[in-house]
Amino acid sequence: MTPLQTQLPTWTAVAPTLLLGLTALVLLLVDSIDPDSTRPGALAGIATLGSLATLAVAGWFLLAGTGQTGSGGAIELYGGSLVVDGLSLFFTVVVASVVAMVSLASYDYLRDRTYQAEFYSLVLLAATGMSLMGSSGSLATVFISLELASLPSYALVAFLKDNRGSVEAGLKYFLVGAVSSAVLTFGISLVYAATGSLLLADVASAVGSAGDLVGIAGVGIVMIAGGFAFKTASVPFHFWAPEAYEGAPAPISAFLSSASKAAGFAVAFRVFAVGFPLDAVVPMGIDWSLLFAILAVVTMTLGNFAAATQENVKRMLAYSSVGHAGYALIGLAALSGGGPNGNVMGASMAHLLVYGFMNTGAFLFIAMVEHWEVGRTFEDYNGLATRAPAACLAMTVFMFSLAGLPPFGGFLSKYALFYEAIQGGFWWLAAVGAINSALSLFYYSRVVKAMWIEDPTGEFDLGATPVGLYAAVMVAAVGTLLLLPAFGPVVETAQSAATALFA
Amino acid sequence: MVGAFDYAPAIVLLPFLSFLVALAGGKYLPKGGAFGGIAATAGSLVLSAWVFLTVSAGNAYNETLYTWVAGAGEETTRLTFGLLLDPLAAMMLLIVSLVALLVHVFSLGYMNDEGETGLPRYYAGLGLFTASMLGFVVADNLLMAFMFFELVGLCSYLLIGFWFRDSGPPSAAKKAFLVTRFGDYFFLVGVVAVFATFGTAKFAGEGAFPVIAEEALAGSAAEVTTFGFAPETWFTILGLLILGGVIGKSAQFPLHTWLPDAMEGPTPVSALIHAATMVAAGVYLVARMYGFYALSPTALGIIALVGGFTALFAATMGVVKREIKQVLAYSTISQYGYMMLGLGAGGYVAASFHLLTHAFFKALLFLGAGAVIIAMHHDEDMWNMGGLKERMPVTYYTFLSGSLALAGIVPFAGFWSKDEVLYEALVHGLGGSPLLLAGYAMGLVAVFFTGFYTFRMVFLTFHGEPRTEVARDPHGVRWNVKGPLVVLGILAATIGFVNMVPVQDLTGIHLEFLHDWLAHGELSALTAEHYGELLHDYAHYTSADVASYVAGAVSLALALAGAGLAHVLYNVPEPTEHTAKLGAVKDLWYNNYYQDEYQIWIATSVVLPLSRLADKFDQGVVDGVVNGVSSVSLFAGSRIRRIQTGVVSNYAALLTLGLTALLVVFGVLGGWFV
Amino acid sequence: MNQWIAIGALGVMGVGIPIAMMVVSALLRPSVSEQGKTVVYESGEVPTGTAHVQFNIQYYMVALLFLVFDVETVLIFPWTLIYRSALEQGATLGQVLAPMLVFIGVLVVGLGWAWRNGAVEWIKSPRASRRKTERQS
Amino acid sequence: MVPVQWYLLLATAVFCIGLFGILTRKNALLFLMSVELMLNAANINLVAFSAYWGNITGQTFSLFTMALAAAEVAVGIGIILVLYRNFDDVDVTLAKGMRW
Repeated sequence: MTPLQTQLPTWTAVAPTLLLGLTALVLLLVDSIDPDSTRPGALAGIATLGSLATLAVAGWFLLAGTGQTGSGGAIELYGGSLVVDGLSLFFTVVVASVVAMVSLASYDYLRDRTYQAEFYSLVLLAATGMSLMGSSGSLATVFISLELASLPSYALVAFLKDNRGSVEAGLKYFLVGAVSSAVLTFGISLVYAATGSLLLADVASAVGSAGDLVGIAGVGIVMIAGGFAFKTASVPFHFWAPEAYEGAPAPISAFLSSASKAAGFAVAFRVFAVGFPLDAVVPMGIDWSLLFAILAVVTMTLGNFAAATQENVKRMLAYSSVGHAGYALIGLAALSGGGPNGNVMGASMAHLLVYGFMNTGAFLFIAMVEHWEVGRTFEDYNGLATRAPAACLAMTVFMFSLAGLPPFGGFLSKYALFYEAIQGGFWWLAAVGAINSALSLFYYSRVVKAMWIEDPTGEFDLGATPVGLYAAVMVAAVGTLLLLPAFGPVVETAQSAATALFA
Repeated sequence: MVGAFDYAPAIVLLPFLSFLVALAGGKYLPKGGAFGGIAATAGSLVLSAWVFLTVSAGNAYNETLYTWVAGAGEETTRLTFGLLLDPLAAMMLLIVSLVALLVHVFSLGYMNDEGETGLPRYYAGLGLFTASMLGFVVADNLLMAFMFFELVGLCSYLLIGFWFRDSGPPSAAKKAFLVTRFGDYFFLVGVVAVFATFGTAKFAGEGAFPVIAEEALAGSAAEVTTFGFAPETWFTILGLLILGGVIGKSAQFPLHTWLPDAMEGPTPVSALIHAATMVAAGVYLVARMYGFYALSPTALGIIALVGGFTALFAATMGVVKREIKQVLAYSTISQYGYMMLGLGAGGYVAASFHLLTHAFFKALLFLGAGAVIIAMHHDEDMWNMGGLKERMPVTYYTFLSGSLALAGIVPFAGFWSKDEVLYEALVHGLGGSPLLLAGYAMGLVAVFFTGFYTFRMVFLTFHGEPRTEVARDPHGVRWNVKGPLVVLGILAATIGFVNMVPVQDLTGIHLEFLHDWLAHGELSALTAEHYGELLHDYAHYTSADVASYVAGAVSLALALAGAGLAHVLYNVPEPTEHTAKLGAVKDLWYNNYYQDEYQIWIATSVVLPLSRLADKFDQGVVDGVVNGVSSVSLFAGSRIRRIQTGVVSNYAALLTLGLTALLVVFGVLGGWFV
Repeated sequence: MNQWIAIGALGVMGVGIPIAMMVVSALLRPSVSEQGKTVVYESGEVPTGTAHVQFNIQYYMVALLFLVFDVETVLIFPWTLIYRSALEQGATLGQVLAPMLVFIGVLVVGLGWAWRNGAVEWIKSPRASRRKTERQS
Repeated sequence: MVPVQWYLLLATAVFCIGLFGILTRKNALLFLMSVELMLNAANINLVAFSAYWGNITGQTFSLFTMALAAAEVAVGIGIILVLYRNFDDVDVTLAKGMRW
């Protein structure tokens, strides 16, 4: 039987991305029709439905094999500028899941605030950009989609206009982001200078014969890596991350640290695997996998060490997010010409999916705590479990999963990642990762300890239960748990998608 | 056809089931769940007997039942559970399940009839203890053995500390746990090292680690990782690491200090610990992997010396003790010293034999002591007893049987086995291993002391005039105490007949059944025959020609001398303490050579200052590493986060610096601008 | 001789002469520090207030809208370049026109939103601002 | 015809000037201008090598860069506005409430 989606016109392959963009426009339209009334339910509903529809379509495509090796390989649009394959669909699924949870949770978070429609449409526009990042087949689309994801994010971080923290976070995010995008653009221009093309496939075939321009290509590649490091919050472009995640509204922190990071990795995976094949560039002296290995080690060490001494839970999570970027970087670092590259990268993709659930859940729990106005430090969390046991149980799941303890999704994904790194011969990366994981258990368990073991320092006045936030946190918790049994198919899909890149 | 081996897992599972039953429903069951335990151990005993018969028909079983960690690929290490049933294991199964059964029955009298509380906890502990030991016995690889070894340790902790509301038992339990755990650290390192070296930890079969080790020494192409050592050296190191666990568990010098304290536990538990489970585990482990130890003469020598020394050392301390159970405790240490001596001296069969006989007579002695303690209303001081012979004849005669066996008086069980251990040490010692002669000498002297303290105990307890009111009118004991005593009394008297080497030598009648039993088998790498070859080829043990009955006569004479001395001194109506005549030695012995004191002294005077010294650099010796790492991490973290100054211009600067550094490093490395 | 040397000379002169003049005047002029010199010169009038004057936010709104929509026309430019040749090579009108229409359509949605939200209303009616404050409170 | 390397040097110089501005300016608007300078350095490269390679990819891309730079400035000015409103200044170093 011919699968249905093969009978559709090829442009429909980008339907998930289009759906995200359309939802954003619909939200703007709804707000334009009657800008003076707020309908939090309707707006949150549209955003959630739109992202769920995206998730459904992307998931269907992914399961049906659209653009994957089984059914004719990647679908190219606009002369290869857009590519739809397993990798892009996989990351669209990640982004759409996160957006759905964030939209659901924002219903309560935004209840008494203005500019709700703008909030949701900015989120969805950013999500469109992130989804597009995974499909970018040309450095031009890479840049445009990256900016499409970044610009709304800057505005979203500074969304709380009267909150100095939010504004400061937005400013820092924006300024570092502006510098980083300039660096990325300059890097792209240098690669173009060396190869004469922006299409990844053409770049790949031309970069090997750059001749005298090897230096230009090398500088360009390192600068492009820098641009992606910004998006993934990796050293040395991570400086915005702790502040942005701490100052931003918590749902936005969830969105940025999960979806935006995943999208950054999506584009990095594709650009480096397709555009700068190791076989061609390493003999020239451009060993980008070594570059990422250094970044991975530094990033995970810095993130975890800095997280260990934080007092503010949200900031701790922010640093832990930097640490997780380091783990995911292994997917770009533990590569070698002819090695089991697809498996490593696939494990990293699977980790990012699991991370999307557990980290979003953790930040949404913070959003709930902010909603309750409990406080921000570990001490403020003391004894919270006596008042909100279900939510605290979910948070415990997230913490232990982030730390990589069995029996949660984070355990298997981290295990798979380290295992594949060892299989690829990069045992030292896995060792550094394992040491850092052990350290991370320290600060994650501090949260659990505060919630369950410590006595409350004061009375909690939690007020009414925020339904949307609660539901989103529970969805994330269930997702984190379900990804343990479902991890097998997930990692297989990811690995076959990644292997297709190296083919 | 379904044979005994298919039911073998049930041997372990039945007591475990009784543990679960007692734990879950003990409160609602009559006798606190005792009958469940009795039924389960009886079932295990029946199955063990069946396995025993099947094994004696020349079969063996060595199967992996469950793989719980399997690395991908063909050549990776697998962590498995499996069963290994060979003659040694079958024999041990029989011992353990029989003793456990009798202990359960005895507990009815010792615990239930005395109205103890917390019985479900007690029977649950016994069930788990039995199950762990049985699991340890049938383990087919070192890791599984280690896990059950630890479980055994845990159960002993729970049971020794059964009366946790008193002050003594919990601290004794803690001491037992910590001291054995100290040894187990070495064991654990050894297990990991074995995995790292051989990639497997199986005891027997194709690709078992003793086999690989043998091949490696023989120079055939077996792949082992020896971390830069010569294979001989490395195998010795491995053996000694594992020996660390053995010394802790089998209470050998210098880790024996926990065992006398463990007397704080209920007496049936002491019987179980000393006769069949915990302490036996150590010796059994050495016997189990004897094919590995036989490759290393150094390890064997150390085992023999430690064993001989412990035998003598503990026997001397037993001479002055006042409490009946203390005497027995030191006798246990001493007797396990003999077993180690036997193993070290190349007497695999002799040591196994002694393990067998000791299990029965020591269980007997403990249960007998338990009966006495019931009678004396839980007074354990022998100086408060006396004259119990007339008032509790069953206990007396069975106890006497056990004592004769312990002292090594012909023809009781202990004579045959102890004699054979000493004989092996003598012949191999004379055959060119002078180290073993030292062991032999110590063992021989210990025989004298053994005879003395055993009969001192017997005379003080049962003979003479009652010295207290309680001893004049002791509490009666019921069938559930007498039954096990009788069974064990008969066994203690007769079990030695399975292996009467001196008699065989004298008369020429074939009487060494245990030799035959252990010498052959389907798993040829696990037989005494094969061990003999290994000892000869690798440890270079040769036997001198000494008639076994001569050696036997010497040790018998010494034992009789000891017993006679005890008779002269203590078998009088009103015995007095002669220990004062020993002078300073008495204090020395009474205080166990100041073992605890010197270990505490070491802890306080040597380790503590050292720790304090180390503390200046770090936080302590063991914990300090952990704390140190974490505080260094936290310190590093508090420094690292200072990079995040909060000023965005600094971020831009650092970002630029980072990028520039990367560009420069990779530009230079890659030679981009050359 | 390189033909670009004249340009180079021009560059050198262009940079060098102002620098030289500044250096010379710095060396020659007497330096008398006086407070009056630092005051802003506003055609002889004494300045009042600070230079940081609060402008109406609408200035920025319009400026931003102009900036965005004006520069977006840059993106139409390459499209016009290939428009005719694409038609000549056989692409249908729909294929060529549709992307640009979609692009413009997206911009129109954004413009419509901005308009409806009062970004281009220069002076807010009292009613509108009252409504806005109600909404915010 | 100017050798293409000179354009590279020019672009690098402009890029470095922009970078220098970023590192030394505290004023957010000047910071933004410096970023624009860096983006335009990329544009110089793109246009120059578009001519060098004989395709118009680079030129087209430079148009995109400009458009996105404008959008970036639009968002940036918005953020700088709220910065001014909250901190009464456009000095980027004043916003350091969150650190470590």
